[in-house]
Amino acid sequence: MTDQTATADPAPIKAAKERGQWADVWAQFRTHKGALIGSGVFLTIVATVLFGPYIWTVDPGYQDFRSRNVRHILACFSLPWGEIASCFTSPDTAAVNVTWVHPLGTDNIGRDTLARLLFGGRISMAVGLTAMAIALLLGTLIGILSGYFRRIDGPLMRLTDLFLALPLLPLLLVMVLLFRERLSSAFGPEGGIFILIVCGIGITSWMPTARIVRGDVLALKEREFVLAARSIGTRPARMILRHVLPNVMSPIMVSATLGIATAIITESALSFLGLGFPPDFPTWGRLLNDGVQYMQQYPERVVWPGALISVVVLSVNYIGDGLRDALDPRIRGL
Amino acid sequence: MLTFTIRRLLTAVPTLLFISLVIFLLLELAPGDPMAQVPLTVPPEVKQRMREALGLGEPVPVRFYKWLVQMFWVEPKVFIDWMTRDSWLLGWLPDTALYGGEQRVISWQTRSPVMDIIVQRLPQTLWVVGMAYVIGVLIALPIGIISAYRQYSVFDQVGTFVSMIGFSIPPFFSGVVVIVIFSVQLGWFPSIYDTTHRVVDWETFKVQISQMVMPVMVLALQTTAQISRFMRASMLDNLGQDYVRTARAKGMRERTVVLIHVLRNSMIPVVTVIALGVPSIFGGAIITEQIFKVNGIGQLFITALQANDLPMVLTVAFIFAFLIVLFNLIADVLYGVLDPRIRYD
Amino acid sequence: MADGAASRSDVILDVSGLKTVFRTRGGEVHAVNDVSFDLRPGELLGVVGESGSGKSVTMMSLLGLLPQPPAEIRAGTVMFGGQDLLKTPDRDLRHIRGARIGFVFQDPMTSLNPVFTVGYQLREPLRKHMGLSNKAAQDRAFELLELVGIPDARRRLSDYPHQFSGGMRQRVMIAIALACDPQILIADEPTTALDVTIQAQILDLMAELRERLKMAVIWITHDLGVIAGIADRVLVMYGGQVVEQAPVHELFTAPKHPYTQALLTTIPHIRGARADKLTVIEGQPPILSAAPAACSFAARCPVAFGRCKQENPPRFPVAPDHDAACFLLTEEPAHA
Amino acid sequence: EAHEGERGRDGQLNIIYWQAPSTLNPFLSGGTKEVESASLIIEPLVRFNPQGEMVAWLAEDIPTVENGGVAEDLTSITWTLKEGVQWSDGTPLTSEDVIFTWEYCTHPEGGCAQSSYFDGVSDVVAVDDRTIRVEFSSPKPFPYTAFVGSESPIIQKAQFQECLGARAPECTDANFGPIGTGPFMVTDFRPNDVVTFEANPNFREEGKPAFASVNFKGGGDALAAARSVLETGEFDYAWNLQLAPEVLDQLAAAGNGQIVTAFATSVERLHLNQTDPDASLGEGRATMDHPHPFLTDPRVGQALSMAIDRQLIVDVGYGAAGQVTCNVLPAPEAYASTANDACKTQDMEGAKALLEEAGWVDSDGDGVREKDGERLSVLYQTSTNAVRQDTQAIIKQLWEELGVEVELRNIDASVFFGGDPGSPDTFQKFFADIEMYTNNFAGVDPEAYMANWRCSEIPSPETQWQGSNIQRFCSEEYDALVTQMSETAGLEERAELAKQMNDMLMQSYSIVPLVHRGNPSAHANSLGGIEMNDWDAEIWNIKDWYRQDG
Amino acid sequence: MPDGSPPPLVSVQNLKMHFPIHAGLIRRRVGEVKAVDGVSFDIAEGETLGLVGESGCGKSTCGRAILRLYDPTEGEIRIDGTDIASLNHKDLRAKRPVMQMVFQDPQASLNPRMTVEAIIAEPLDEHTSMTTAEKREKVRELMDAVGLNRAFAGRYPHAFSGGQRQRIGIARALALNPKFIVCDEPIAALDVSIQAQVVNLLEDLQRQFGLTYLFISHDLSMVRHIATRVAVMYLGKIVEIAPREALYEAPKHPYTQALLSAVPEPDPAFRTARTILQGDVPSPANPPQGCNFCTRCPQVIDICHKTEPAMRELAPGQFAACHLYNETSDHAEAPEAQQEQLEVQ
Ligand SMILES: Nc1ncnc2c1ncn2[C@@H]1O[C@H](COP(=O)(O)OP(=O)(O)OP(=O)(O)O)[C@@H](O)[C@H]1O
Ligand SMILES: Nc1ncnc2c1ncn2[C@@H]1O[C@H](COP(=O)(O)OP(=O)(O)OP(=O)(O)O)[C@@H](O)[C@H]1O
Ligand SMILES: [Mg+2]
Ligand SMILES: [Mg+2]
Repeated sequence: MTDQTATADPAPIKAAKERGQWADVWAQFRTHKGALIGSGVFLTIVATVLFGPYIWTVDPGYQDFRSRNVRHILACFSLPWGEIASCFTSPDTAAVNVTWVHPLGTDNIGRDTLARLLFGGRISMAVGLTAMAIALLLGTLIGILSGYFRRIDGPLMRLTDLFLALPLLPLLLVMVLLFRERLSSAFGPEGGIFILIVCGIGITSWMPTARIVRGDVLALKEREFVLAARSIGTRPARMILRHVLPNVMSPIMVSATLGIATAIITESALSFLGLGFPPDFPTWGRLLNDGVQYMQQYPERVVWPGALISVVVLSVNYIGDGLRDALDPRIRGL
Repeated sequence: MLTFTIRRLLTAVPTLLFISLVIFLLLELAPGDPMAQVPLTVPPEVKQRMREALGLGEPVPVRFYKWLVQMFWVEPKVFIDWMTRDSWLLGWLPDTALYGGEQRVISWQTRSPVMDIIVQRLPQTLWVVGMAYVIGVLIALPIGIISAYRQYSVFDQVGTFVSMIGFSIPPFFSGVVVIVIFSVQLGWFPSIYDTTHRVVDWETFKVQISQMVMPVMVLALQTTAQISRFMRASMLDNLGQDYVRTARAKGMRERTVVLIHVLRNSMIPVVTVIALGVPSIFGGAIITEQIFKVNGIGQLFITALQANDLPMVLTVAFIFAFLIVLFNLIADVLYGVLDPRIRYD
Repeated sequence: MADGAASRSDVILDVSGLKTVFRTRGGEVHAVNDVSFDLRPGELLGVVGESGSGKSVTMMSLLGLLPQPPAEIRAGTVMFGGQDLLKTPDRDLRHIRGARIGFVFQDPMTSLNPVFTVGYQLREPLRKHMGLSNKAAQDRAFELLELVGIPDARRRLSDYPHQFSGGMRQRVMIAIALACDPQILIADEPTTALDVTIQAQILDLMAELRERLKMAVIWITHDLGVIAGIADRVLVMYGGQVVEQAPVHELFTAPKHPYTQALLTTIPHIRGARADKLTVIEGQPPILSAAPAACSFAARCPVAFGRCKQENPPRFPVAPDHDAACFLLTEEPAHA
Repeated sequence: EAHEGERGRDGQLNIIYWQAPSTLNPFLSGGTKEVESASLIIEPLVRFNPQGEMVAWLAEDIPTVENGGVAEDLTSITWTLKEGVQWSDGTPLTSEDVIFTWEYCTHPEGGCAQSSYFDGVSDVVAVDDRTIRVEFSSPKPFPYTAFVGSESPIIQKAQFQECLGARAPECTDANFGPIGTGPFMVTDFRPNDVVTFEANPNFREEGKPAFASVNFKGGGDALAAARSVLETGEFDYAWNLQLAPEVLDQLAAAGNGQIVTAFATSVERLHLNQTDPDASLGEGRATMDHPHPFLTDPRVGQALSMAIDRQLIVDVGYGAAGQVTCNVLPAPEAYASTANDACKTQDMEGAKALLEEAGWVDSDGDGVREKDGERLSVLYQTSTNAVRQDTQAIIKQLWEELGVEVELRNIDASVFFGGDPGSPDTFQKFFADIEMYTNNFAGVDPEAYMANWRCSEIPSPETQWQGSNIQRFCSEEYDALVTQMSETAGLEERAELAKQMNDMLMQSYSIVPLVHRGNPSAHANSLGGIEMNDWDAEIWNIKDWYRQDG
Repeated sequence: MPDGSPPPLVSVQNLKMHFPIHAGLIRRRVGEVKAVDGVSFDIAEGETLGLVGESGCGKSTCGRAILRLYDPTEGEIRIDGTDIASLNHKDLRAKRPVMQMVFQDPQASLNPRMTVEAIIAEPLDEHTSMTTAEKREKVRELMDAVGLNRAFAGRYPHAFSGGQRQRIGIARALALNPKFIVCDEPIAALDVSIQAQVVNLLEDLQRQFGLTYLFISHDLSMVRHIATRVAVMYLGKIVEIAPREALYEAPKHPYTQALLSAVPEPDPAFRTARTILQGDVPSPANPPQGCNFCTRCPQVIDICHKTEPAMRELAPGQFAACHLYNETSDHAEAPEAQQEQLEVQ
């Protein structure tokens, strides 16, 4: 292997090097265009769902019975040329059912789509991120333990087989049965359900991460720097945290990307089956699910939530790419 | 490797027994009642009698034991009988007639042997879900290879974009979209899958293809998205390796270099992923089957779950667990076949 | 410029003005800067130089083996058999690589494909370039393995690279490079990974093959002992440039470039008096972030003077086949 | 319009039942889908027509006291089979088959889903080959239950005689392919997937059925089923299309087919728990020992009812498949009370006034009324179903306007309607203040249905939470009326009693009816002869269906 | 070494490190790789013992076993008076500061995701309770000591040249002021001028801190430069051990002779005839009978194929195991006797 001394060599020591590790990571991250756009989009969405409801103060649960099934305002463009302008200025008289009161339209019982999207975003993002975090935590933990400690490898991998084989639905039903009451009384009905759902999704989706991480750890364990760490008497806990974990970040990052998408979609399937949030609680998955039957008449009801889910997943994917590069000192250094 | 395989197979037996026990207890613990779908007009005492007729009155260990006996003793006998009687493979052997009319695993919903129904569902599951998987893999591999070979090209960027979208759109949405477009608007394909359709000649084959196109498309999108990502990452890892340069220095064509030298090395993780996806073919695709009315094993499983048909759910889940354990093993073995460096110890 | 080398008819490879640059996120790396040399039939040309001085990159540039991007060949010609390899399309280059020019890479551990048998990898060029049948290729592969001294060669053909020890792998690489009886063999540090006894075996093999096949060899190494033992002529590289070229005995007896001189003092000896402390070359190698505007060794050179820091010296001839890129050779230093 | 010709002239009929039958033996399942699909094959003595009137089917005529078919003392009824009816295998239908059917369904180990149709039957005897006498243990004022309607069809003794009791499940071939007297017979049955039928060559009516075969497909969902009939025209008939009205309208606009709805006795209603579901009560939760803190006050229930805009619920969730109703017993016509119709129009102001009057005022200004420290706050649960969730949302908003705090919950149907005593979420346990679902009764006689609300029917831990008096309504007066009805024979008096009971329930406001639900189905314009029916199998007259120019 | 001197810092007695080879269904032990097979030597305080031998002869294994990075199969290792081989994990950890290791591959032995500062501070984190500021200061001092610019503390290993990386490894080894350092081919991966830098550094440090080294290498010229005594290993055994001058001037064992003759010599003045070894290196799993070197020895005699030669002192401090130096044909000297001989040196 070539020793690349020339480029790496440090004749003039740049002041930048003294800024510390995180500044470096950020500097590298900034050079990844996809990651930059991705995080911009992601932060915008987060900010919108966090603060949007304070600006667009319509209650997402409020049903405006007089204006059910209102189209989104852009539906004006479906009109003949001459009527488009007047449709925007005075929507009440237009040939399509639009109004500025509900710029993105309403659903079949008159709830404001914009408000529901904003509010639903909070839940979906929270569920997606938390469930992903739980799955990652579990997966990484089990993967590392079974890769690192040979003795528990077999049992842990069989446990993984077991979880892969468990049918999700009965498992969730059992969880709801066992814990809903207790959690509801401790955290309120919504908080309780949130914890249940997030744990349910997390508990049933850690297995791929565990397998991938284990594979990497098995290889990593044989690397010489691990032996070197052993030669100075490093304890297993610190060994894992310092030497193993940082070096398996990249597959974990990929799992994170896919995990968010899976969690958001699983949540929608759960509410669809009645295991999810209370019915008047919008989430993107549920909006998409509810909207499917209206797809032909009111395509916006699926387009908005569908696009938002995809955009979140895409942006997380690009952020993950950028972060992976940025966290790798080798790439960062160049 | 053989000893490794045998050892793994031996440990698989207790694993599977344990898994089936856990699934059984889980289903036992889950709320729900096989009588839930019986109309409310049927009086409760009648429902109670119906439950007893299903054997629900017996204690839990007895029921698990009975299931074990039926599953591992009675059903194999039926299977062997069938093999020696009707199958083309061993049909020439004398009929073994092992099965003496013992109780088989009986579905609560249909009151018929669970295995018969599963066997009945297999063809369409394999045709649609299996085909989708095969096609998904076949598309994913070249996409992954090209995007890695031309990293950051337009092709690669578009590939990333499409596969991430494909991954984030649930089939309950994409399925309806293709139905609306191709069945309703264009009228090209039927929206409902005919499971009784038999392929006997070219015409019926065309019909079969046309009814498979949409479900296969929707399912393949997901497979493609996932596997092409893995393929790309793995190819990228290998394209920079020194042996690639060696192959070029030997004067090999680019095609040989990429498709023989790099591909075989890159296949190792991809094959694992592919092999681990195979059990899900047999498990069916719950939502997609539902949307296209394919009524394969996925639909069987979900209807059984909804009807709390415990023997059916348990058996399907067990078969699924069996396949997972089996294909995990196959993946490990394949790993060794592909990469001679891998040792089993 | 190597004086009049191109005009000589007994030159089989003539490299002139080669410039290779890597584009990276941190800017450009000028790995090879205006490198020129030639190679004569049957000759063994040794290449030495510090790690990172551009030895490997130069050789890979010749045959278009660098991934482009990030690499980019900015200038130069590589004349071989009447054509410029740098302008030859990839399709035609393929008939030269492996067939007429063999290449042994620096790292035998990773240069063999781990998932194919050694036999397969040996047969590949034979089938492609010599059009041998599988059977014939198998026989030839067997001969080649015997040739590089691998015992029980017939059986080992069906072994995988990981079943070979490091030294054996290196020998397999050499066998592959020699498979089609090339006119030129480029060997990039082929013995670095080996211990001395095995290295000795390979050196003997090389000598024998050159004799037999009349093959020209370029041998890259940082082990001056090896160079002294087998080379006819030596190129010394520093900072992406050739700083000295000399016949082997002249190099050891009368090195002209200060870097070469410094290099020779750093080696410990197995015989003779044991130095109390090894000599080192003080300072750091240059950063190749731009084409050199001055002598790249100036910063570490004990005898550098004003001009060295302003101009990049060309190679001045000092004797037949001997030149060096140092201003000391043209004028006396202006300072005391 | 007469449409005649030879049997099987119209080729194949494609029917989609998105919930597919799991067996073709309705005695083993009891599910609507199984009963409906089996109705193509096996038939009862009498069917109900769309008006809810009895039509002699395998019986020659309808026995009455007048024509001597029913004994004066109401303890027996005598049926005569039509002449010349044959099973599809060519053997004649005889009294023995009818008697066997009774034996089959009442076998104690058989778990027959329809055994309640034989309640009170002490014996079934063959008078001769075509005459059967059903004897009751006590006088039966309404004797038309056994062998009447699609849920009580007659099966062939020769086929099922080995399948009695515990051996019922072993007869897979018989359960999957019963031999019947109906217009079609099974050629292939795949549980939960598809059934193929072909015309019964021995069917008793000349030139019927018009279709040679039926493809009876299952799977998917209501939307897909509707689309396949109304939009793509792949199917001729689709069942149970509970879809949002605007979706159905839009599909119908494609012009391929039309939607038909039939109404029987299904009512979507709210049950107001009369017992306290508070979890802190532990064992005593939702039992009669702990009356509900406020729902036992009829004024609260009435206010809740008045605040609901039923028409809006119909418009949003049901469209043509629903009608506003104020009765739990909305049909048949003769039984429907008109005493409670005031609820059909929403009266929010009245509702508020009523609550004020009852002492429920919002004293702390949080929008929720309270009285004696008790907040007017309810947990409102139902099964998971898009329409129900919309209804929940609407009602929640209306009640909140009224000053009632509402928490919604939806539960998976298989748990909600399942009788698992281990689950807290069954509708019978009713660990909530209000729950919503639909109930109805089979046939046309409400006697058994109205008996649901006797005190003795209240679910409790002692009965393993079994019982049909879900809201725990208890009134001696009501129980007395139930007894009285079981002894009254005259149809008019019976109707009067039923109305009285209905009104009593309504005025207790323990049940708040919302929507009288119909059953929407769709058929292609090219399909003729359809008489949509909710009193019997909705495809009860499939023998008369035919292909027309559509 | 004269009698009466203080006990050696490191004393290795009959060290064996066998890696088991498992096979068969029940993973029976079918054999073992005898990577180190009965090695004994002492190292006095402040001394450098060079350990040379060809690739795969067990040098690294030996070094690692001495530090208990492997659990030795047999033998006794005393460092600074403690028997390392039998310590439990806790005591071993406490003992680590005394003995440290510099690894063969400087790139591989540094965690690519840790900064230089973190790497050097790691032993301090583990074994001391210094404050962050103290650690920081200590790391800077160490960097000064090994000649690394303090400004590089925040950099990652990849940003250094090979020689600088090796210095990081050395700084890490020095952090806890050890008495004994195993240097496993610290220069093999480096080019000449950098090799010189590293070796000079090691020598400077030895002088400064009075360190004791076990210096593993296959570069005989470099060993000659740095070591005070040299041990030559072949196939898991030490074949010759002698003071530097004696070994290089008068090598006794034929393998040592072959090794020395094979070293390419740049200076034409010193060129000599080379002994080229023929034949293949035997596998350590299946060493030949008799003398391990008998398959390749140019001076092999009959007895070599039958009996294992014993270690004997041939000159003051110079021990070799070779039948050529048998005074008589009687070569049945007990191995224990030789070890005693070795101890009293
Ligand atoms: N892909 C690349 N991207 C950027 N820089 C590169 C790349 N490959 C090589 N280099 C740089 O080019 C220069 C020359 O490298 P080269 O491999 O030719 O050195 P070398 O003389 O062969 O060294 P060694 O003796 O260590 O093999 C080095 O500075 C190296 O860092
Ligand atoms: N973990 C292990 N399991 C089995 N065999 C091993 C293991 N580690 C080393 N070996 C074997 O032990 C022998 C000695 O290996 P070691 O690494 O000590 O050699 P070395 O003398 O350091 O060689 P090099 O000069 O190449 O570093 C080799 O044959 C090697 O294959
Ligand atoms: Mg190189
Ligand atoms: Mg080593």
